Amino acid sequence: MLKAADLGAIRAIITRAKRWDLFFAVLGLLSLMVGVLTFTVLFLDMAIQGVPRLSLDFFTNFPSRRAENAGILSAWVGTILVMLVTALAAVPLGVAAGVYLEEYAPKNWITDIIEINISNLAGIPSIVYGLLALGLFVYYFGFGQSILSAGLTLALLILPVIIVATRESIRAIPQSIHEGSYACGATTWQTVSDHILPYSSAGILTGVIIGMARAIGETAPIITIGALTFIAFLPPMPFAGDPAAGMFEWIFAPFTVMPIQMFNWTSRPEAAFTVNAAAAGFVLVFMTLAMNGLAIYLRYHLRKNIKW
Amino acid sequence: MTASASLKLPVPTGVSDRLKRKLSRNLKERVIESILFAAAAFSVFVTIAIVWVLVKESWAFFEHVPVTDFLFDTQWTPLFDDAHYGIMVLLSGTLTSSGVALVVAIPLGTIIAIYLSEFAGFKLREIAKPFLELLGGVPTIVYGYFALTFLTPILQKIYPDLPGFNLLSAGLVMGVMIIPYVASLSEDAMRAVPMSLREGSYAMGATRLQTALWVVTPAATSGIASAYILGISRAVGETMILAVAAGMQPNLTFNPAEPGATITSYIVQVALGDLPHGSIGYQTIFAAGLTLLLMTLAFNLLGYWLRKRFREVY
Amino acid sequence: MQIQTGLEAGVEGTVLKAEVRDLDFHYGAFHALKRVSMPIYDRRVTALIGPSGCGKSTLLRCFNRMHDLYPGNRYSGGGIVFHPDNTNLLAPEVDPIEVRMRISMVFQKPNPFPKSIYENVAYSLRVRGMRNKNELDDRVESALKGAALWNEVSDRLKELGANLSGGQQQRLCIARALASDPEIILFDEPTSALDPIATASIEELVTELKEKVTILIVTHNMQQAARISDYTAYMYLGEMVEFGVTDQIFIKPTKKATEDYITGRFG
Amino acid sequence: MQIQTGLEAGVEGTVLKAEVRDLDFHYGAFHALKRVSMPIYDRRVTALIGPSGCGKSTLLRCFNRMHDLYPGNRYSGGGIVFHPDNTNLLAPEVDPIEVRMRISMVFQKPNPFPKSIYENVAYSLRVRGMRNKNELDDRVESALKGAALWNEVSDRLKELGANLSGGQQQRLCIARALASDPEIILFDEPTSALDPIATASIEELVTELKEKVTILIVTHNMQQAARISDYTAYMYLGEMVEFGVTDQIFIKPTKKATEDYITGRFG
Amino acid sequence: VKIDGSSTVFPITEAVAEEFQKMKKNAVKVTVGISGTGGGFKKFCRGETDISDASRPILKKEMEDCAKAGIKYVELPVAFDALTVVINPKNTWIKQLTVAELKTMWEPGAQAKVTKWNQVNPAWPDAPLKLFGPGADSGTFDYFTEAVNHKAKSSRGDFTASEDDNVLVQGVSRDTNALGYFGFAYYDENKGKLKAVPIVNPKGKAVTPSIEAVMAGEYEPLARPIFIYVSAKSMERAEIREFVEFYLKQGGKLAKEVKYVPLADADYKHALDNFSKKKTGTAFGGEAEVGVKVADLLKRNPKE
Ligand SMILES: Nc1ncnc2c1ncn2[C@@H]1O[C@H](COP(=O)(O)OP(=O)(O)OP(=O)(O)O)[C@@H](O)[C@H]1O
Ligand SMILES: Nc1ncnc2c1ncn2[C@@H]1O[C@H](COP(=O)(O)OP(=O)(O)OP(=O)(O)O)[C@@H](O)[C@H]1O
Ligand SMILES: [Mg+2]
Ligand SMILES: [Mg+2]
Repeated sequence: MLKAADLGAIRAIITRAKRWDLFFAVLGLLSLMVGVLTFTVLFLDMAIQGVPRLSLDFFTNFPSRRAENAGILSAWVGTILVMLVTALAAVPLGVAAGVYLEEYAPKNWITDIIEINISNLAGIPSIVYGLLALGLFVYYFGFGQSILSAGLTLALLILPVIIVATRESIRAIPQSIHEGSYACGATTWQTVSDHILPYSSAGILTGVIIGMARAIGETAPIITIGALTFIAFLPPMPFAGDPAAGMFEWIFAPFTVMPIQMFNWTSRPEAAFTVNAAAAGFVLVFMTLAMNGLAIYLRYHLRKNIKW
Repeated sequence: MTASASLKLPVPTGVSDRLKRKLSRNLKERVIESILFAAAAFSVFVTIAIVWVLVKESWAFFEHVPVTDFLFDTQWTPLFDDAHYGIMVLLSGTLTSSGVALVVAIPLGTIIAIYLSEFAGFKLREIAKPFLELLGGVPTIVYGYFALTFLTPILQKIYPDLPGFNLLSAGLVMGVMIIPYVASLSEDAMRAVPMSLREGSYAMGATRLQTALWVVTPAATSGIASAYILGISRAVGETMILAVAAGMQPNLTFNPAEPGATITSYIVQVALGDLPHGSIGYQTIFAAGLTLLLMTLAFNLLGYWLRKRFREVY
Repeated sequence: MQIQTGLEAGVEGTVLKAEVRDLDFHYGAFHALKRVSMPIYDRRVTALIGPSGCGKSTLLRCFNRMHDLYPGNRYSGGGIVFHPDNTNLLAPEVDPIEVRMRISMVFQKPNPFPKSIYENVAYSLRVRGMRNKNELDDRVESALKGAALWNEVSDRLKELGANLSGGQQQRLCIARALASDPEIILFDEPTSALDPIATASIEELVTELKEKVTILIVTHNMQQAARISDYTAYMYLGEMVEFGVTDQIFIKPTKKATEDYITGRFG
Repeated sequence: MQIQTGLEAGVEGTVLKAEVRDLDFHYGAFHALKRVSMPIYDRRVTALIGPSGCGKSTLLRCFNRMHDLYPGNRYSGGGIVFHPDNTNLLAPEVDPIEVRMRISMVFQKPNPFPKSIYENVAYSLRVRGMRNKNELDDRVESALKGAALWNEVSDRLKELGANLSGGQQQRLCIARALASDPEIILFDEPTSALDPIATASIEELVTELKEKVTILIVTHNMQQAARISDYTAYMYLGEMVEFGVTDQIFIKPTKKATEDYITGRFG
Repeated sequence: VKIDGSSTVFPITEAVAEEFQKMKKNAVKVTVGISGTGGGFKKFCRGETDISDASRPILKKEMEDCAKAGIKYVELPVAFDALTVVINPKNTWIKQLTVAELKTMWEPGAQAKVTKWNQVNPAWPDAPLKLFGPGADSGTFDYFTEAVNHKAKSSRGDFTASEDDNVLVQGVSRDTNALGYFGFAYYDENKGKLKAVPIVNPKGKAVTPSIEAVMAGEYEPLARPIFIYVSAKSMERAEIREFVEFYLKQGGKLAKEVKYVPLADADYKHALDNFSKKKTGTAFGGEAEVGVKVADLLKRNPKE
């Protein structure tokens, strides 16, 4: 039984321990602030420089040697198209790989290699992907410096992110749902297509968006495959123009993207281009922000209908 | 029919039609499985392709430059008249800048992870995490200029001898950029630790901090290790921040207050430069790329080993 | 194992639906079922009792080949003979999917799919390729009626299954299992996550269901076994200790071990 | 609730360690405990029984303020008076950490920390700021002895706690709870995840422990309650239906509801 | 019209492309990339581009590649780039520099030895010497080393290098003890932050870089011509011919607008003449040269 003296000692220990608790809570908040403040400063800095430059013209003009006429039309269209290719390539591939590893893969050395390999791919520097893409897509497959090459390069880059996100969200589905489905007589594929994919779609989508948010700002690999910097026309619209463009002609079109445009502008001598770069950077960060916002929205609202 | 009688019978070997495997269904399942397997195996193909491209080009390089020079020379001047190919020089830049970045990212990332998972309320966590992830989504070139034009001048006020280009400020900014990777993944790992362990600790009279440091963190070791490894890989592979802010001066130093070049910044530099392709100077980027690949490979294998070794035991 | 001698007397007029014969099962290196044998009588309720970890769930899950889902599990001897096909359910040539279509299962924790109530029940029909809307509607309705849930949910079929109460969810899972007209339904502690009132409704349902379908139920709760089952099997450490008519097992077990367990001297 | 009249007779020479008085508890809007009252006698085993969801765990977890860990939980009336301090454990000014240092808990599923066996037991001492190696060694040893685990693990103290078998893990958790000399130990279905042999060893241990410490145990298993407890409380739907000396509760309960439950007519 | 190559030539080509497209009402599509001179030639010699921007003449290796692929080309100088040596405005001790002094600072032997200003000239202060310059992979670097150290790519290695001249501007403008060199356009835009050093030309006259001085041929030896290479095969296409002609007619004006130094009018005419005669090959023979007059270049008989 505790004596009064013991109780006093224990109280002293508790008080001391709680002081550390408080200290750490403050430390944690401060650390969080480092991240948050850096982002805020960065964002404000860019906004202050760039926002006054934003106008409708900035979005509808092609690049120009005159900073005040220069716009990001080809860049944002290029970015969106490249992202489209990236998503179209990476999502099916990544989701299929994730599903295989979670639902089908037997536990053997082949699976082990694939697993190590995927976590390894996630750590390969983006510039190395650029080198690969240059050799493989641009030359070996002969896609040239096209939207297709760029999209595929970024797809490779975000493939591990999507695979991991897919696996994580599949793992979040309780085993009891799997068993419930199999117990109804469903085949593996029926289980996957009727349950696994629908229920994990929110998580997969979040992963895709986070991956895309990373890809959208990538400069180095796109530079190595040779994105253009001056391009004053848009890729052909499907079936438009004369002679009519094919459905997919645009994927072989030359292109530029936002980060490349920024990169080019920051290296120009005229100060006015720096402002353009800041404005483009602002638009780019805003796009990322919007994508992240979308991810959060999806996380909340798609999961609303999923309860176990 | 009596149970005891029937139970002595052997198990029949025939299979009734209604229970037999259905060929068409099996075939469809097999085809789908093969397609999915191909998707998973594709990642292996990508790795092989990367290695193939890098090795093919480096091969020509190593025909001209002995591997020993590459590994042990203390100068990196491949594009100069008096060419030296000591990868150590670039490696030192890479290691120093990554070191600085990790000194920022690992403690801050871990503290943030612990804070979010063990201290912060649900609301704060749900707001803070996506916000942190934004830090990972900012184009790195923006960070580069931030380091050069914002952070370096501030650092120079504190430390006047600091050159305008240095590994320090690039490394610090890189560290901030990596925080979300470390924090977010570590936090996931910590939240995966079952509540029962936390309850066990609190039931002993532990405080939040004691629970976090003595129970949750050790239980999440393997997840945290993966987060660190990913952070390290990111730091080692980061390109644009260093290309802009670190000075691109091949410099065999481990002093972050000096300018330096890293493997990645060297690769973009040359990829954009005026060198003739196929020249030795140009092939250096593949040799450098291969070095980088081997490095990240080593880190990731280490991570894999750590995960196996410290697999969560709860 | 010895089949209790008094058994034959109690089973006049009953037909065998399945027989477990000398079944061995391994989880990796762990020998979870050791030469287990028991009969399953058609349209009767058979209860599996025994202390935790004795292998009740393991045995139950052999019936619908649930163990096939996980690597390392091995049916390592003997088999389960299914009647009237006279086929060993565990034979490799047997399609586990066909088995599961004929032998349904209800789990310990209600596990409705995060779909509408209607879709939950319709699912076991859809996997059988049924597409006809009217037929689906009819079958869903009759399954829900069979699970004594129709009155409560007929006007909210589009709602999520998860919005039901625990007992309703479990009845929904029973409806799902019933929808495809199975020959056997397996229950693995179906009421252990439920409150007493919901438990009572499930027990009542089980008693009604045995008119149409054979039932195998695992339970921790001996009172429950006594209330609802016709036959009871007592397992211990992976072995079948005793099988018999429920009343006899509870009143006059032949084995000392069974008696100890039932009287609460141990377990 | 009514304290059974026969009670006083059976408790001569016993001392009150704590009293639950008109306790109300809410999970958010859900009223989980409704004006619950009961005494806890010093160095006796008190068992809490009742059907699933009746609030046994909820009541138990009030004793060491576990509910404080989750937002939305509310001690909404009454309290738990702790003797001899004569303080209400649930008062906001009482430090939950201090409460937990004096009232230990053992959980349903063994939850050893991912540390060595030694560190698992030493943990509750380290939390109290004990750093002296010799003293720690002594206290760890005596706690492991108290939990009847010392013989099995004395030569492998550096091994991970998770490497032990389930029953050993649970005894490790008991040793952990014992190490800091608590005044009350709370057990929440400590054997429900264990096999019968491990269960028997834990039960034996509980019986030994009551020489030194007050024990409050939740169990689903009425046989277990009957075997090990001195007092039994029967709860139903958040209310305390009946409290009394165990033998009396099991042989001659005053309430019809209790009798129904105990005889298995329901639950 | 597909153009790729040096980032130094990019601003002029971009300006020309912009105006040309405007004139053609977007009927002709022109793209300009910046893969660097080397990257540009690689694509050019594979037949992927019509025109290659180059900040240096084509080199032997690249000539071989082109020959192998059967690509013939016309070499056309389009403007000058004046390498400007800059110092911090607070630097009071430098009034002019000779090539010899630059050599003392930049030669390979200076590495780690010449680290103070007074080691170059005892009259200068005992302050650290901080050097900035473009990366060793750039044409600018090649030209500067050739002009100052008389051997391309021969330079000390311990200076701060950057591909991005703005980065160099930042560096020099922040450090009183700094000296750097880069293209004239960057100096011109940052006149407030930097000071250009007059360079003593071979005739002994200190010349401050300016458009006039370069055009007059006085800013020596640091003014270099920059080129475009036009594929002979592409020249069969009318829009390419039109584009190049437009380039040579309007290029001078546009070059000035983007802060480059135009050639003399006569040289543009001469170039146009060479172009219409399809004089394929290079006037350099696969090696860089310093200090040649453009007019002379254009008169040479190109080799392939
Ligand atoms: N997936 C598995 N891998 C290895 N061993 C297992 C696995 N599942 C169960 N076991 C072991 O097999 C034995 C029988 O388990 P089973 O789940 O059949 O018991 P049970 O009688 O259903 O118990 P309970 O009443 O607790 O559900 C136990 O010792 C258990 O530890
Ligand atoms: N965190 C929670 N939030 C909301 N309701 C809860 C929570 N935990 C328990 N409940 C509800 O409180 C009631 C009492 O739960 P409690 O866990 O105390 O029951 P129990 O008697 O321990 O049951 P069991 O025998 O199943 O462990 C139940 O109806 C349960 O659904
Ligand atoms: Mg079970
Ligand atoms: Mg409980």
